[in-house]
Amino acid sequence: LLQGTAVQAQDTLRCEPGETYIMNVMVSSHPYWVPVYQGFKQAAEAFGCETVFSGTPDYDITKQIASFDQDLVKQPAGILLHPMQSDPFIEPINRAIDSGIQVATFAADSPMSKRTAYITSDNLAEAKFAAEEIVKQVGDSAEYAVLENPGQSNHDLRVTALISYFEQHYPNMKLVGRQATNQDTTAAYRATAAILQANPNLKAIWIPEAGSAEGAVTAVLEAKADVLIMQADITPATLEHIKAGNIHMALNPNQGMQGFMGFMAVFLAKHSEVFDPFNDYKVSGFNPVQIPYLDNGFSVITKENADSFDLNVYMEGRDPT
Amino acid sequence: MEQTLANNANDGKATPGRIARLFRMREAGLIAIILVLCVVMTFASPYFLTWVNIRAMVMAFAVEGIVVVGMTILLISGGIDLSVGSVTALAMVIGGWLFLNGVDPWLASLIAIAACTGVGAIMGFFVTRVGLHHFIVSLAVMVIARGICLLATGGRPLGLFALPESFKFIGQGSVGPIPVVIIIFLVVVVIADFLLRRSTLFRRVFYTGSNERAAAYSGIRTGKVIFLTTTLCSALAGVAGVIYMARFGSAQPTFGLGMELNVIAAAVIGGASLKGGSGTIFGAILGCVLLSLVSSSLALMDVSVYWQDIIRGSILLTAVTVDHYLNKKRK
Amino acid sequence: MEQTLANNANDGKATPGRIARLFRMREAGLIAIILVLCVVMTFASPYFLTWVNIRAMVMAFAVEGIVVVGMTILLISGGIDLSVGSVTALAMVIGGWLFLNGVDPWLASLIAIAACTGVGAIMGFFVTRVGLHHFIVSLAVMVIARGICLLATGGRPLGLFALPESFKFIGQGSVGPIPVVIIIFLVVVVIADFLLRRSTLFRRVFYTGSNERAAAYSGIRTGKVIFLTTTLCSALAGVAGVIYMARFGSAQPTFGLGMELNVIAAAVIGGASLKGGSGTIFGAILGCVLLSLVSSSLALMDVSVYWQDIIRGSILLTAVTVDHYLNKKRK
Amino acid sequence: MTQNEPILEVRNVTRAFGPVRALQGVNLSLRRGEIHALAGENGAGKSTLMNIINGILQPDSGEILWEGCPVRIPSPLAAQRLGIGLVHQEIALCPDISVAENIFMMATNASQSMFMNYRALETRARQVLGQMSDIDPATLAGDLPISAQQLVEIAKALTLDCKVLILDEPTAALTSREAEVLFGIMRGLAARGIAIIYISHRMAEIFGNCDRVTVFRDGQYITTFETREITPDDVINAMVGRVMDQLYPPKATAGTLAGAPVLEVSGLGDGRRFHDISLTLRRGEILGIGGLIGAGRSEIARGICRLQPVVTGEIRLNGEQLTPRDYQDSIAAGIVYLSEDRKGDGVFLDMSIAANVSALDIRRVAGPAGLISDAREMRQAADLGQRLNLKCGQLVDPVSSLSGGNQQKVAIAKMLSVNPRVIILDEPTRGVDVGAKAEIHRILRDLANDGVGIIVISSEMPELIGLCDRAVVIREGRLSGEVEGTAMTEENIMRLASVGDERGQVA
Ligand SMILES: Nc1ncnc2c1ncn2[C@@H]1O[C@H](COP(=O)(O)OP(=O)(O)OP(=O)(O)O)[C@@H](O)[C@H]1O
Ligand SMILES: Nc1ncnc2c1ncn2[C@@H]1O[C@H](COP(=O)(O)OP(=O)(O)OP(=O)(O)O)[C@@H](O)[C@H]1O
Ligand SMILES: [Mg+2]
Ligand SMILES: [Mg+2]
Repeated sequence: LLQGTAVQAQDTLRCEPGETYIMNVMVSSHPYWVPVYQGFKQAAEAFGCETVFSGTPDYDITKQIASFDQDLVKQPAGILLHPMQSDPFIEPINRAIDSGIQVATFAADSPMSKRTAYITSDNLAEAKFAAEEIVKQVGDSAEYAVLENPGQSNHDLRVTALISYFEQHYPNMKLVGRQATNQDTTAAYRATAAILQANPNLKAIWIPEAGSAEGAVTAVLEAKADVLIMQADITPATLEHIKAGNIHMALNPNQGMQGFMGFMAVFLAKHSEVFDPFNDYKVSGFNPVQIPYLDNGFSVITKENADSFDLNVYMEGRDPT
Repeated sequence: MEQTLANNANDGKATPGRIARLFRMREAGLIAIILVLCVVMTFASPYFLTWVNIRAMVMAFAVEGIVVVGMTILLISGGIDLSVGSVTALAMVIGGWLFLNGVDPWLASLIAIAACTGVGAIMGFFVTRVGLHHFIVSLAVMVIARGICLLATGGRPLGLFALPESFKFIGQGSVGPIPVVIIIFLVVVVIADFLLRRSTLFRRVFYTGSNERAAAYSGIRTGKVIFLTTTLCSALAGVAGVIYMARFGSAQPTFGLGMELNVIAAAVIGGASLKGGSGTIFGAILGCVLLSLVSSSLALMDVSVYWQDIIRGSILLTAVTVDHYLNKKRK
Repeated sequence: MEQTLANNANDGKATPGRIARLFRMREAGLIAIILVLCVVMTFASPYFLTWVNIRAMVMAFAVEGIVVVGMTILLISGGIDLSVGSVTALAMVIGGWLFLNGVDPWLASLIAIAACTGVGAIMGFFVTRVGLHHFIVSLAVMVIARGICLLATGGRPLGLFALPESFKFIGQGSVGPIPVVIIIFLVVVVIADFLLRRSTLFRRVFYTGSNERAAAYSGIRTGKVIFLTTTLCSALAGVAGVIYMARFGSAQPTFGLGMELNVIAAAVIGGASLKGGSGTIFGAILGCVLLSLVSSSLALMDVSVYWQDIIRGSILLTAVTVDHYLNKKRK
Repeated sequence: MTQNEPILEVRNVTRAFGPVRALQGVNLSLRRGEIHALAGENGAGKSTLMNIINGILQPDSGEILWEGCPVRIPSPLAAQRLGIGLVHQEIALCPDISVAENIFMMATNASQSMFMNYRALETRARQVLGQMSDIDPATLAGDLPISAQQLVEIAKALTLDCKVLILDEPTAALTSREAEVLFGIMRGLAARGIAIIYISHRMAEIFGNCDRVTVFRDGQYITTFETREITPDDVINAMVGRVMDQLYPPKATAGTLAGAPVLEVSGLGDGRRFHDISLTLRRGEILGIGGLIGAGRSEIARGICRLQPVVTGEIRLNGEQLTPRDYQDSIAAGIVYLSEDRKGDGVFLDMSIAANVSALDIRRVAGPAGLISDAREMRQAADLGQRLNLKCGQLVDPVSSLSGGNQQKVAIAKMLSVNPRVIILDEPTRGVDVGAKAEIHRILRDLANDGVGIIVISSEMPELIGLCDRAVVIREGRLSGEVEGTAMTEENIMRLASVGDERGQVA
């Protein structure tokens, strides 16, 4: 009997020839997507499916919607989508699902649409971890600063969650600088230099993305200040700074898991006949595969494990497309 | 040597036929380029010539096209506006914020457009009264308007899912197979194109942009003209913002970053001169079509993202070069 | 009464004294505004008037300032370049890529700068030979150069931590208390300012920008002049890219997004005209100082991010307005 | 109201530009139906006053009376409403717009109708232009040569339904033929009761057409004459403050003319506008080129110095063949050209006077290290300015602050700054006052005597005849004849210019 189900599963959970899954993103040249797409592909290969990487190179919602619409023209089996904004994608996602194309979201969500799943990092968990680590390193009554990128939700969340976590749990932590640097290295350099001037007692700085971290670490080194730098995400340059001890630690989402589970979510939604959950899906007519939220987790990058996080090394011999 | 009037009136060559005129049009080169691209794409991709794809391509520039109309008129008058992206976002944020605070969405939209018009008027004031250059004034306003958007929303997008269907209709509805957005766009374009070619008021825009002093000597209040075109451009950005709001059901404070370059590029590809005095709405819209066509085609063909920018830039450069030669030759 | 020349030659007033000249300088207004801001900041923050802070403020614009020099010269000749941000990134990526592939960093830098110069030459070709406008050509090149950066790196930043100390010195080292970056910047500025005021070659840049036709009728090869200024601007962007590479020890393909607006703004604040024919290096650098001063001050005072843009834009607008009135009055 | 009551009166108007007092209490009184000339040296304040009457500038003090009542004219629009039309000294057309629209810009602006009627516009434009020339109303104004643009400017003013028409040096770029047409139109308008202010430096035009003449000197009102009662010498005397005895310098003697040729042009053609042009310019000679507007004279000149391409022909300078690639080479060889389009090609309006004068060869004011020396640059401008009697504030002031005639002097100073071997001047004394004109003529003659080759293109017949030793005439891009000595008469030149010479050369 056991063997029988396995065979059955193997027969059903396999792609038809030509069955294609698309991963659609904004700012498609951003390196963040690279390991995500690798995970997406690995999962797809396991089930004999084809994949396409699509989206718009621009930071432009209309262009992303246009590229999503064009994906639909090709009638893929499903789309793993990073919606640049949640609400504008409600109508396109619903239209896709109504026409039989499955959609799951990752890293950013469109919760009011009919998408079947949402895979992401838990930014709150990242912020909490960062906060605890800062306290561990500099004590629970120190001055700290943050750089931010207003308008991008995951970056916003990483910053606001850390601030409110401190307010709740470590009221003696004092926020002395809060500057918008919008992922711009030179802007981050300028802002950090000024913060360092205004706050000689600054002990720690939390940066929600890597572009700003590169500028901030340059400013800290130039000022020869003794400030603990914590960042989210990673680039080769900040990785080197971690190895050199200039940046204390980076929290990096598990992009591979995000892509892999993203594929699984779309694929399972497409092949939902293997599910028969205990609910009203048959009567109400929704897809039995419903995953409101799936955490892909994050890695902690320190001096010790940094060698494993060189994206260029990882990508050697792999096809980025 | 001198021709008399009688001679001329009987001279058939003086008024060329309609078809000949079409070929002589400034836009003929651009149309040719677009047609060539379309033919290539039709063979390259089976999806290209589908209604859904065409609809997606037009939808991609329809709302921005309204801003392009305003920008073209402003460029003709000799100005430029870098703030259009921020002002579009401002309209969305103001409209959305008012709606969330209980104002009727139609009224909220009107107020938002009025506010954007006000922003344009302020820019017009600094340009015509104070005497600053459009570039620097609109750059400052671009930063300020973005700041207001961030301040009003705390940097977070406003969810406007609750907008009534009747309002969302202008952004999401269709009349038959044609989306309302495209209809609005076409109406704006046709009216603007007609006015710019035919109305005495808008001809003054050309005069002012071509030679401000000559226009002033002819009794044209050039300050007023520039004030109006500056205001009109912001007002149309406001209209676009409201339509975006209805279309997306949300208001993002960072919306429209970098829109200005896109919009100016479309107008310039379509023949508008940055020195003022020339340009057409029709050409500018063809510029939009070309840009959107290229972007869509690259996506449709699954061209690697890392190649897309290179190809896009090269096509842009090729297109303006070809267009330039075609026009030069015709002269 | 009109003075005749005979009067003039003997008239002591014809060559005003050095101090009087200082007050009459185009830049006097800007200097006054900057001084006022400095005084205010000195009272507002105890950290403002420290060497470390001043050093940080200068460091913040020093490398970009090199690009501003190129842009100012280009603006004077009547051109504009939107591609400087991309070209800066291109220099970083080319230099970094070569270094990672075993080329000596100094040689790699030279090649990177040469490549950027080549990009400028291509733009110059399209502008002077084909006859396209700087705006559209540099827009296309901005996209293409960014594309090359992405293609060469696969979109991933290059980590250049392994650069030898001797090379990093140009970006991170100091001679006494003065960072090398600032020294390079000052050398470029002083040379450029001097040449622009005194050299016969650069005087032609002014003639060309002031009235291209009249320049051609004065025997100036205006095409060559514009070609050179276009190329020089890209070359200086390349130099800036190499310094950034040494300074940040990395090469981001997305570096310098939006840099063009900053750079042009600095030049325009400093008195460069977008119509060509006027502008000074000194003024443009004062423009950089003003922009950097405002940004730093806002950060130093920890002004809320949501207010910063509004304040920044308003100060910018106020500064150019005040400067404009001060200059008008002096006239 | 009687015919003699002034329609427009200017009383005690002053106006200063910074330290320059352009007008110091001037008066002018204009009767209905009269053609009233305004004369004065360059920089006397004529254009300034006209700009005040037209609402472009505001007076510092003084008053303007319109039909006996004081009025304020805040803008050109207000002037237009009163019925004042102005043809500017500096051509101001919209280059990207058709000639027809340019002509009717003012009417379009004032009209109540919402929409353009292009057909009517073109027909009417053709009508107005047809009296003077065959310019196609559909061409863009920017594509026309400067002389045709001047005609459009005049046409523009003629369409106005005005009571006072001001013409500020309208004939500066016109040949006598077009000018005569214009005078005919002016007389017709005057007969209908329209008052005309006519500004010109050409005495013949003033005495041939105007009823009265008012003279300004250095921004001051001097006097008003009835032209019937005086001679040109009286006007000149009032303008300059002394009697100018001789207008043209003596011509070259037969002996000098026997010398070697300086410049030889043979078979020059651009395949388009001019063909098979052969000229010889002898040492010590001033050669004139005559012809109608659009004959191609300017293009020949530009062809000679490679400001535009040529396809056939060769040039010899002092016997040596010359193959310049472009104008810079030509300048290096010593051949320079003064353009007829002063504002477009001649001067850098925003740049200082000194920088304008040095533009042709900036290295001349550079020191040993190749660096520009301000002192040298100033000295150069001061020297040349003094020679040409340039009136200006300071040499660092922009050229835009100069009067039209003084701008022309700057353009000429620029030519002279390089010590050329051959100078080709296209309408050199456009807008230059009588005194300065004589001075320029004298300088040209001195240069010729020193061995510099001089070619003068002029539409002003007396200048051509008075200054040049010999003149060739161009008709439709080809040499149509040559006149010399006593055969240099207006009739001969006009005949060659318009119908060609059936009997062969008028030698
Ligand atoms: N914008 C200005 N700025 C400074 N000075 C000016 C300006 N416009 C005119 N002037 C000066 O005013 C004086 C009178 O100039 P105006 O143009 O009225 O002379 P004009 O009589 O028309 O001379 P022309 O015969 O050369 O045309 C001149 O000295 C001139 O330099
Ligand atoms: N009335 C006109 N309408 C249109 N084009 C004209 C007219 N007159 C001249 N042109 C154009 O001008 C050019 C020739 O002018 P050009 O200046 O060389 O002649 P010119 O003999 O020097 O006349 P001018 O004495 O006015 O300078 C030609 O391209 C001709 O087509
Ligand atoms: Mg004058
Ligand atoms: Mg001519």
